Amino acid sequence: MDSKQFLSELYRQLYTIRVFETRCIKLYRQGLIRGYFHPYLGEEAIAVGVCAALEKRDYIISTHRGHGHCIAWGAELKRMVAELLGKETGYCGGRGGSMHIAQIDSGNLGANGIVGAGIPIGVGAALGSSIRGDDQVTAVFFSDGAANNGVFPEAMNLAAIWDLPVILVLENNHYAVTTPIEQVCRTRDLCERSKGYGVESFTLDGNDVLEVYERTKAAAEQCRQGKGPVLMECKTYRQMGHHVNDPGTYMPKDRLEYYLAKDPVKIGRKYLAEKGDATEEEIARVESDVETLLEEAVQFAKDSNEPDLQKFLEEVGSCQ
Amino acid sequence: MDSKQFLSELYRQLYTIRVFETRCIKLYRQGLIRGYFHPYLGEEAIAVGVCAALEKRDYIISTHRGHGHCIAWGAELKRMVAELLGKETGYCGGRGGSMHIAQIDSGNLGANGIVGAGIPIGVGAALGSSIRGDDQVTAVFFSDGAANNGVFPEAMNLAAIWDLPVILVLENNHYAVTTPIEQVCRTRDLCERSKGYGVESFTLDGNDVLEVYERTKAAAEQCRQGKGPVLMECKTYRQMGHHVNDPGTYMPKDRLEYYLAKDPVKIGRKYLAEKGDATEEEIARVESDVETLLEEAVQFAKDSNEPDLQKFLEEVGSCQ
Amino acid sequence: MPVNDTSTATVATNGREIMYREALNEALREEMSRDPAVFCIGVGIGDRGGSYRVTVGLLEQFGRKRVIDTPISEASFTGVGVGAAITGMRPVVEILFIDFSMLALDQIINQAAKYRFMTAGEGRVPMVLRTQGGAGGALAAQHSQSLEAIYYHIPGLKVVMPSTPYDAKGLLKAAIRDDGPVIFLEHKLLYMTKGPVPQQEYLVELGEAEVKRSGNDVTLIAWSNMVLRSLSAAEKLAEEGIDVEVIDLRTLVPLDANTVLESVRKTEHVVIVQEAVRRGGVASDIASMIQQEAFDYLDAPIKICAGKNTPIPFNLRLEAACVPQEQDIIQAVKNALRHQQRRVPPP
Amino acid sequence: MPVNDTSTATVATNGREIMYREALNEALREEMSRDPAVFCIGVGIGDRGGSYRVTVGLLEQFGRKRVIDTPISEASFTGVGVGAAITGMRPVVEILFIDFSMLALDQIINQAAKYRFMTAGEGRVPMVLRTQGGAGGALAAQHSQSLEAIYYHIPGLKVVMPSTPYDAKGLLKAAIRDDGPVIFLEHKLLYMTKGPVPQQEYLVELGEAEVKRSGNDVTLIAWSNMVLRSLSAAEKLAEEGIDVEVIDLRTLVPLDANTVLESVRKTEHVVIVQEAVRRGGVASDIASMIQQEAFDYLDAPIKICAGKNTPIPFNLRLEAACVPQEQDIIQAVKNALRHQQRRVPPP
Ligand SMILES: Cc1ncc(C[n+]2csc(CCOP(=O)(O)OP(=O)(O)O)c2C)c(N)n1
Ligand SMILES: Cc1ncc(C[n+]2csc(CCOP(=O)(O)OP(=O)(O)O)c2C)c(N)n1
Ligand SMILES: [Mg+2]
Ligand SMILES: [Mg+2]
Repeated sequence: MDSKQFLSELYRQLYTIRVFETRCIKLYRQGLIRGYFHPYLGEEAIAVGVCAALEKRDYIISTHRGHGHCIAWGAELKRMVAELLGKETGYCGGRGGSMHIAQIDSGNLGANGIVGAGIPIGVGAALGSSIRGDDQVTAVFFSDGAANNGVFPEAMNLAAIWDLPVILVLENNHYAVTTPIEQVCRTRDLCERSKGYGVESFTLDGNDVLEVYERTKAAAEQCRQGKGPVLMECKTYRQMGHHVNDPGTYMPKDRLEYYLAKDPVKIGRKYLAEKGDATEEEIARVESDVETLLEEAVQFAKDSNEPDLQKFLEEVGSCQ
Repeated sequence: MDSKQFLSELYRQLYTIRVFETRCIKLYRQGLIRGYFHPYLGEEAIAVGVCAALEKRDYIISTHRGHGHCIAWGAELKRMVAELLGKETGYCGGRGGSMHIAQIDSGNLGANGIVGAGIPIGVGAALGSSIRGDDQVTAVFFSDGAANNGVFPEAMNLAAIWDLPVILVLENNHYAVTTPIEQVCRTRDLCERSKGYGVESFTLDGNDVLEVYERTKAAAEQCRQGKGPVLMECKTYRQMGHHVNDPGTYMPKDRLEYYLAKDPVKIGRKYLAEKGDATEEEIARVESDVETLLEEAVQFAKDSNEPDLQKFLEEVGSCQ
Repeated sequence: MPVNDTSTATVATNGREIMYREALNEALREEMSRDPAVFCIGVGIGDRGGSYRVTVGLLEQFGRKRVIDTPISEASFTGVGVGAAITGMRPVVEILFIDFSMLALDQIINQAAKYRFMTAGEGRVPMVLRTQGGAGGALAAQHSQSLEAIYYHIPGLKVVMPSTPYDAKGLLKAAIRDDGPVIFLEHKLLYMTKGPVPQQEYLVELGEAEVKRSGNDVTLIAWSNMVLRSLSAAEKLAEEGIDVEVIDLRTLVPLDANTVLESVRKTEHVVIVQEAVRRGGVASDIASMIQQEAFDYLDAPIKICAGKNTPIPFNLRLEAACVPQEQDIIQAVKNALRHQQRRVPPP
Repeated sequence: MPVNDTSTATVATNGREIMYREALNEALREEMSRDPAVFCIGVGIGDRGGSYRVTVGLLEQFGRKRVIDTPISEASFTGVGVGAAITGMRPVVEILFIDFSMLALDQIINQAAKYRFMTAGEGRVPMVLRTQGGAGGALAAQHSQSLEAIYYHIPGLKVVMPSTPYDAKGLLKAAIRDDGPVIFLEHKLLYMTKGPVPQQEYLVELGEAEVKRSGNDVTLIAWSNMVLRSLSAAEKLAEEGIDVEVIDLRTLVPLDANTVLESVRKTEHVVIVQEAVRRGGVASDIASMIQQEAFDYLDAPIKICAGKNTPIPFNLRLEAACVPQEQDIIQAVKNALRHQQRRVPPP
């Protein structure tokens, strides 16, 4: 893949997540999406950079803030929107919703409503690969809040002692809901927590898609060499509150503006223009293609049927 | 307390635990003690050193290998033996047994059958002190295996962010049942796990009662100054298998001999003789006093009644 | 001296109506003011005032020492509650969703529930674990469970599930004063419901059910949000001439078997309504108790109207189909009464 | 082709008797040999061969990749099992004591049990969680619990509790082949019990109860260790002229309601024996099901003979008093029959 095409692809992904979230937030406000919706706005470069550095045969496991991971991993927008709308055509037939989207056949093992719970599950996927002797890597996404669930160190240790091919992608967006990371952690960098387990770790700029990509590439290489897990702490920031309905007033303005200036989508656009030598027109075409696709997806989802109640009740009735 | 008296007291404790465990193992083999019995032989200096450095108002919390902690904290031998024999006069009226001995009124919050579970409970005791503004320290005993239960890092973090007066006493005896620590941990020292939480930690010779005492004194001082928790990794070794019935054949002979040569009771005796200027006769008196007390305790326990079945059933019946 | 009574009627409310969540907030404020040993701990309870705004304003009033925001470490901060309780405090631990309490069950089941017993009564764990369950609002499988049966089965735990603001306040105050441990289960759909709550202090004792509607034809037993649905079903049934007695258990442990049995002996027909799935639920246990204690009074099998045997789906229509609705309750009552007719010989 | 049958009689055993733990060991060996996706993981299962020696020799035969000793990290290694299962493996996770499984319930209840449902059937968790419960040998409150009711209540989990070496082997093999997740509950007092187990391969299907003794006077329902005690109680009762039918449920989920109801319709009297505490136990649920489905056949209340409502004490005499003993079962059967006599008009 030549650099321009590659950068264009990265940008397409970044832009897709951005407009997907923005559009779906609208659908939420219109009452078409219900339940929980945790936007990934501002963190796009992590999902895109990580997924671009992995192979099709690899696994990812996601979180409650998971739309970006799904899209970067190649999910179809129409089945994504349909799931958020609770439709039969969604990835989980309307059973899962935003917090449980999965695309198992592709290796996306799914989002999770329990903060931190995906970490051991991801390590388990890697254990399976290791037992089978398959050359697969598992990337586990989680954020700073999840790093306080005991399963993070526990599962990291398991990956370490068994030299499992796991990339622990800590998306440090500095908040767990309204709780700032400084309030629940004495150290500056969460990645220091890996040292006591003999696991390599580092921080990186989570808003820079190329940095994320490069570091993931290297980490995946190490994993495939059988050297065990790597913890990457990607520093980032949410561009809005925790949840669609959270105005995020507790986020200091200057911090927010600092990160807005480092907007991952803008950075990706700049890379495409500067490193990829793409013209404004070419970039605009990428963007309009994405927008078209998304509108089709929204239409598809709106037109889709609700899950069939009778069929559902039969399924349930036949279960013990 | 002058040095001789102090060293004599330390030795008395060390020797008490030694003969208590030895004698009770005999009772176990005679079928008088049932259930689980995890001897503390070889680790006596930790309990004795830690407890000697604390104040009466402080708290300790113990483990499944907890007889030594109780004794060093001042438990009455007769109520200890009685509990192991399941008698009405035991500390828990025969309800608890070896794994659940507690002496709450004295500040010993009890042993625990769930490896690691005492750690957050101990942190909670310290939180209570902190809320009340009481000048108390809580010492939490646990071993290397417990350090792999996620509540260890979780609870250590809570103690850290709230600056709680907790001394985490990691009795690294290098085994969890038959699992050698190297098999479940990539690093040499478990105390490194505290670094990622901004918690001070160090290793020390867990067989040297004075070293344990001095380091605990300093740690307690820091705690009382409001600087938060300290993790002390006390290197030690079991002098026999995990459990009374475990021959411990998997323990490499040279390692075992190395530690037998560093026997904590012998070291304590040497301190008393050399630093305390005690004569062989004086030491022998300490020993024979302990032995007498223990025999009385055993007799007391044997003579004690079984818990009253009728009374028990009434208690149970009246509970919802 | 607080009035120690169990029925809404006794304490004059002077028309004051407040929300369930406000009633809980008042209970916490009053108990924290009364007793310096009481403190609150949980995720997002301080600065944020709680996801459902139950703890709003407590931080301002009582400060960070007694209103403690925690990291996402459910197992450990529950254990911290246990340790604080053992040593003389009265913690009110909040776990955001009952689903997340699965992370803390070692501390609840193996530690808190057994401590007093294992120490032959020497130890006490006067802790309240507040959490919240039930389906509603498309929160899907991991945020909608009704898991009271787990706690109900464990000796040493008390389990409280209030349905009204009045009971919520009085029971939470009583729970905080109890020797504990008490599992205090709220329902996400109840927080915004309103009801009369007196200005004057009062307690509702643990272990006392309340007949929320009296009737002669059938005994309907419910708790938490199902009480509201049962009461409105009862009104509909009244229009059809079926006179339903609705018992709100309020406390599942200790269970007020007397109130239940007295009613059953009167009506001879029983429906138990439970949001949780039927298999292994609390309703089954109550049914088994009734058939044992009042076998000769029963004119028909005890009918259980319960949640469907499935995790809760995201889609709202499917979600609604998984939990007893008013119509399901009405149908269950009619079914319970129908059996009798089959046994009566035709004229 | 393994014989797919459910009764000991069908497969010739040629007099071979082995222990329950040996039967489990054979099941693991056979399934691991048959399918490279099967692997075992847990604390002390490899080098040590398991606390109860169920996994002895597996490490030698299958190597460290498939017989994995873990640190004391129950929540995570259970989660690791879930992840491996989702991605095509068939893990057999061992948790030493069911008491410790309280540490792993998020992974079991919120993850494993719901994954298939949440993904609309796309995902599968073919995992077996083996663990062990029950009182015996003065192991006290945190190593003696009977907690099957917790798993029984959760949609998405299957629950198996074999009582004989034959069933243990056949059911474990079936559980490993099942789409799962399956909670496989052994009993510490059963490991050393012996029974006939054929050399030839066989499976025992999940969801089929077995009448272990047929009789006409009363249906006695039990599982796990209580089956053995019930059978010996039945022999004693036979001497007094009371003919007891003993049903071993073997699998609690799916529950074989047909076998139970058929027997109940015949005997019209039911005793359910359960080691767990009564409140909220599985027995209550079965009782509630029977009274619903066979109300008109019952001549007396269903009698539940269950563990006392308390954590298990250390002292052996107290321990024994907390769990149904043969004598308690005999008494329960007599009580169940006595009620009838009260209703029969005197001659
Ligand atoms: C175990 C658990 N505790 C609490 C919650 C409620 N909750 C949902 S999201 C969230 C914050 C998570 O923070 P973080 O892990 O940093 O992820 P982020 O939202 O920043 O992506 C919390 C507390 C939960 N879902 N699971
Ligand atoms: C959560 C839990 N898992 C497993 C066990 C079984 N078990 C009892 S003691 C023990 C070893 C504990 O090792 P360590 O913490 O190092 O303590 P030590 O025995 O060395 O004092 C194990 C695995 C348990 N009691 N609790
Ligand atoms: Mg975050
Ligand atoms: Mg150890």
